[in-house]
Amino acid sequence: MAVAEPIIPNDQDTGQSELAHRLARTWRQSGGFWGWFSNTHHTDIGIRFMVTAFIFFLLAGILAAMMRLQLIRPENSLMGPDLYNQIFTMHGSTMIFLFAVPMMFQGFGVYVVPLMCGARNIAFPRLNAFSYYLYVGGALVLWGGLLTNTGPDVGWFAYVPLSGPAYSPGHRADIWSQMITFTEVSALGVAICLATTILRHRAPGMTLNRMPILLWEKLVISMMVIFAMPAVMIASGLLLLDRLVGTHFFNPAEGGDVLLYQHLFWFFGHPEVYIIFLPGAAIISTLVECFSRRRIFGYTPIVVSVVATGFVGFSVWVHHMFATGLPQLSESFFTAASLMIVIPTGVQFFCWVATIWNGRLQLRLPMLWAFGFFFVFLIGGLSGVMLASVPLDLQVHDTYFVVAHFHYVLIGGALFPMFAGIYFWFPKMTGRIADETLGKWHFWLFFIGFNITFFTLHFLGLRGMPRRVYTYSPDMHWHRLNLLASSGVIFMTAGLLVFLANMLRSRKSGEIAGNNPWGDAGLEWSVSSPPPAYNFLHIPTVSGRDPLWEDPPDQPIVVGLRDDIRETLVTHSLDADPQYKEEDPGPSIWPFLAALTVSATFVGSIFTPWAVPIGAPPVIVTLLGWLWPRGHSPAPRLAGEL
Amino acid sequence: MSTFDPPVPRPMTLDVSGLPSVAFGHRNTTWLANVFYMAIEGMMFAMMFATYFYLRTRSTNWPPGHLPPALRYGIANAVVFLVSVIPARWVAKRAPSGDRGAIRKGLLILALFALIATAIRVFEFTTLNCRWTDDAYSSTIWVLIGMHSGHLITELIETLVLFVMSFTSKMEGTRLADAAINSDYWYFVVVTGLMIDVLIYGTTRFL
Amino acid sequence: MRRCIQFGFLFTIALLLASCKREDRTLRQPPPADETVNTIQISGLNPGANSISTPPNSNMYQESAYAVSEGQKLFEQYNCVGCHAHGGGGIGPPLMDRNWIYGSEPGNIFATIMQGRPNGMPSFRNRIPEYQAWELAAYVRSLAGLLPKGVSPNRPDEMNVKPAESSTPEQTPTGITGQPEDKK
Amino acid sequence: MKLLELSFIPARLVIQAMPLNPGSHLVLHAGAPQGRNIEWLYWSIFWVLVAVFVLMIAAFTRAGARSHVSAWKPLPIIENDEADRRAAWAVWSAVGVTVITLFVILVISVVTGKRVEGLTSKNPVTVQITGHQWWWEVTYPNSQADQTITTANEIHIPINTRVVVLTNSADVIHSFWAPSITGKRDLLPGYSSAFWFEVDKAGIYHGQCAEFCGLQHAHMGFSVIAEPVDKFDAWKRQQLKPASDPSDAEASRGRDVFLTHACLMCHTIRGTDAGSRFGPDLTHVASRNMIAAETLPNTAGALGGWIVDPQRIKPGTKMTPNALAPDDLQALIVYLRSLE
Repeated sequence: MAVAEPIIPNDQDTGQSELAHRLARTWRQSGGFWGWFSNTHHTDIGIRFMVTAFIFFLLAGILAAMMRLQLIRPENSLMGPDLYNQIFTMHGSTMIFLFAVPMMFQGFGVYVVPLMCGARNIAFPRLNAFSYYLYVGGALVLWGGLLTNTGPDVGWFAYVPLSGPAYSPGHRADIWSQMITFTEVSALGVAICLATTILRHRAPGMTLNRMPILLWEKLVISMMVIFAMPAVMIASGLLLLDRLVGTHFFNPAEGGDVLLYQHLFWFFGHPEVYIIFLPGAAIISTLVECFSRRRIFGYTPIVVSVVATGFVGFSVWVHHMFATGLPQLSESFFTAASLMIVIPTGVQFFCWVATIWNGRLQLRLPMLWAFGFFFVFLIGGLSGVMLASVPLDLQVHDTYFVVAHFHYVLIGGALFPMFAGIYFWFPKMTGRIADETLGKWHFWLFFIGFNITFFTLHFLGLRGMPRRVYTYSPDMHWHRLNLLASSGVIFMTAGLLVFLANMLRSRKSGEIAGNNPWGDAGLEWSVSSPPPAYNFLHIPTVSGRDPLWEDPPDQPIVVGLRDDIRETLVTHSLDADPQYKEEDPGPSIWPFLAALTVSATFVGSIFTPWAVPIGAPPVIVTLLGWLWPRGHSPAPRLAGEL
Repeated sequence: MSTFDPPVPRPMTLDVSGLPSVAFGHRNTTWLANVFYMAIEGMMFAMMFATYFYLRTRSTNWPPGHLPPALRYGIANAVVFLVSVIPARWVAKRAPSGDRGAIRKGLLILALFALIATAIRVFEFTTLNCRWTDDAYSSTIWVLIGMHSGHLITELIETLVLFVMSFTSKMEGTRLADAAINSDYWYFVVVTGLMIDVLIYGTTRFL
Repeated sequence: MRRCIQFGFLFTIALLLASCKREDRTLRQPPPADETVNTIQISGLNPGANSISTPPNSNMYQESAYAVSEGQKLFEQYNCVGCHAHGGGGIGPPLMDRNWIYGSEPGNIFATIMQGRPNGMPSFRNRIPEYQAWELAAYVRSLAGLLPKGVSPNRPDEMNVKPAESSTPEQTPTGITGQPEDKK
Repeated sequence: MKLLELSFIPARLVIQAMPLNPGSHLVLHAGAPQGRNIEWLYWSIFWVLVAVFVLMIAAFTRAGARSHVSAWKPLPIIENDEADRRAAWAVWSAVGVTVITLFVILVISVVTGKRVEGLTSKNPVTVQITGHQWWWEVTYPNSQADQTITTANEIHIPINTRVVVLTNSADVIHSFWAPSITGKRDLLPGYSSAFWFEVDKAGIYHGQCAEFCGLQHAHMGFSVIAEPVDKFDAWKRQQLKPASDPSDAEASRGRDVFLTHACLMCHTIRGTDAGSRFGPDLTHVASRNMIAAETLPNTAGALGGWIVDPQRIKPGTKMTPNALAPDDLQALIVYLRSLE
């Protein structure tokens, strides 16, 4: 490699130097139609995750609006129970499995994490691309189901026996179960990529102790995904077996058990809440630090809290099952655990207050959304304290009170931070800053509409309205509150339209951002916006938690990586010392083809068990194509290396 | 852009050109990914074990109205699993040397063991003394052993692919590390296989 | 990108075309069509391999997994199992085999249910509405594997007494003569 | 003036939206001791949480207000170790207060839970409730078969007497919930469980299925009718009798209609040939206030509409439509309404 030329730091990378040209050529993604499908760069895949997930958010939002329209008056005849049941199931499943996790965990994680680590690409980029296509496959299966009147109609947690073979004829519940397989394999794939990236591709010097909080949280979430998602795959897998090949796991007449399903599902289901919320908290920590113009207060307590949340999150699942009549001792234990998990979240809140208090708050648009998060999530968290108490939970469980609660938690914990994050990283993704005025309109319309709709639902729950009813009697006096709740939809819709307009407009004609429009500390802001295909001209090194704020001007940069092949640096998990150089496998169409064959096998297995043996050979062939080494001649190994 | 200090040239560098381009053992990223993968699969097995014991509490007799699975093939497979650790360990030890001939031999023996285990597994299915449609107990036994067979076949294919690769010049660098990681995965298959044997052949008799 | 959208569009169209009647759940049944009832009545007692033509509107029961599943529940609830067991037969003839004394077409089975048959099969006319007879007919056909697998019921939440209808192999229906039925 | 009036509208809407009809279907207007305990717990926790909410919002507002700067371009980074030390003290105090608050909530919640679930009695009224898609089978079991009462959807209980409810489900999971009495309990297929309650104010308490159970989950109501002991005993005596014989020709014709049409395929009327247990027991159907799982009032018109076209009212219900001749329908209604 040429070392004669002067070494240019990352923050001066204009893409003009010879090194930049060589790297750009080496790291180029192929163009054209098939090139689009063989792209493996994390920024592209991350944006695709986000855009796709947002499309499904809008679709599920349309379903929500339809439900609010149906409930606008008692005994409304807009739709019957058959359609309504499909719609609320689709709304819940889409929001959780096709929007919240793919957006908050996969989307933001895949885009931001490698940049924050100072890496050239995510670890296992092909697995990452495969995960994206598999997620799209699952989404198409679910929505294809709805379009063909095969939309699941058993609720987003599909309790047996209602979702079992005896009470859900046809393939509706199969579609739901198989969608779970798709999306969970996708999330697990990304979890492996992100955890490996965070542990092994951090810039030299970024010890665990100096890792940005966002990386800590992504690491914890990846671990939670790895340990929680298998439970739901087993739950939905056993359900599929019961439905398709006649096993008896959930058949009480043959020694099966209906509560087993609930245990398996909620063992995943509660950690899932934190898998959705922690990315939001990660974004908020990043924003609070940046817009308070000071280092985050309480780095260690926040990290410890996040790790604690990861652990305690696995010991509270039974609070979704209080109404099944468990022994009192276990009820008390799970009440205590559910209350305990408030503490780490409380610590994070207090640290954010302290950071703002002693900082200099610049209330730019992303920070406005962060304040929206504080308000909304706080209400959701506090009503969650009520739900941890067994007697109260027995009253409001499965009512609109719970619906209100988890919308405050999930919209507060995921959607508000998501908008904050989109406005924050929009300049990095597009090179332009999103319009602040439109953004404020978006915020206030959405915030007001959201509170009108969902605060009202608390009252409906206390007045005894169960969830998942397609209609109600005028004698129950629920109609005025329902009307009020439905009216908030107008504001939310308007807000979202403003957001879409803002995105489309600012992408083309927003203010030019430059490398670091917010003056943030993360490594992702040291490269151009949008980042080049190789991310960093030189892999940086860091000497503190907030690299761009505290690194001295002569902070070393890494040299010696080859620029004729896609070489990346692997560092030590704990102290981030350079360990060896690894080659990025580069773009490939095979992950897409593998996702196609796997999807075909999954879908086919709904209709016949023979799909598995028939589908296996193509899957193996595509996986071989993916993994078989090819391309350039073997890199010359250093003497004595082997 | 910059509202900040004017750019400063950075003369200091960290030269990594001398670092190796392949790592064995826990330093390898694929090794780490394999650990995560085993954690995922291990969780799946753990959930199935939990299912097994949970369903046990819902039944007074165990196995409910069946003979326990016949021991012969189970014990045979347990022995095969235990012995197969030797070639697996050998491949892992020899992989860093880059000695393709030795690796080829090791992988061939490992693949043979996997093949024998798969063949015995086919007979195991015939001596379970139940069908999956009989009751919840039978369903659990079948899914446990079926899940493990899936892993066994995956491992068999992976070993065969590496074996074929070891005839070509592709078997170098990071592929050598893959051969070693393949052995780690085989240990996982062995450990889960033995655990399932204890569940299927042991607890059905003593629980 | 444009081609992606085109692909997506084609995919959607293909899906919509592929959508079948399997998932239909007709909750408010259409009123009984008089003339079809009469046709069936006129044909009367009709043993042998002569199939009675099935009115087209009964296809909605043969093709809907929901209707067949309802038929499965009615089979239990109206105590058909009392004589026919779970298809294996007892006091009444088995329904899982290939022998159909009065024909295997939905119209034949409907007529059998509604009119009754000698040697013990009671008439359910006026006892059950027509649509339930069609649902029962559809379910009875699934017992012999005469319905598509996607429509036939899987295992019920009951004791396991026989393989699920969806895994019953399809058989060629024969009359009492042992000759394959001729279909109209 | 107009503006002022307009500003009242939201307030008026909220007030109108919550007409207080205590004792019917409200978590916060309980008519039973357990419900009142839970209500007390609710308000205790509620006010604690309101205090927390106010404090937190005040903290965020104050923090934002005092540190806010209106500069647009990113400002340089500041550090203030002295201020951070004070903040550390504040944060740890806040964590301490949180822990104490949570502990208090845990204690009052567990204590209330014990009080709510700890009801027992040697001499309770036993009610067996079986969930069906989509109605409730109510049985008062007795060791003597002829002393067992079977009814549907309306649960009569004496006031000031402990009631033990034995739960079961015939198909999918349902959840028994009368918010004005106490919390809900799932009815799980394969599990028989028991829970206790007691009502001390006479009245009709509405309840509803709270676990999604299929197409007609929305129309799966029930009511608990709490009445003084003597009235309850009178009701019990009446229920134990077989159905009264028709008193006039029309009712007699109605009975014939019942016994020659689809009705008897699903329903029981004790004292007649109709004995199927698939639908609700109709022996004393006229003594109930509502029909179709609390969906319709028990009037002649509603009954007729229900018999003729139940799928319009509850699409998917197991009740079949009955195309009866007008005279037959009329007679059937007269007969059913005579079954006091």
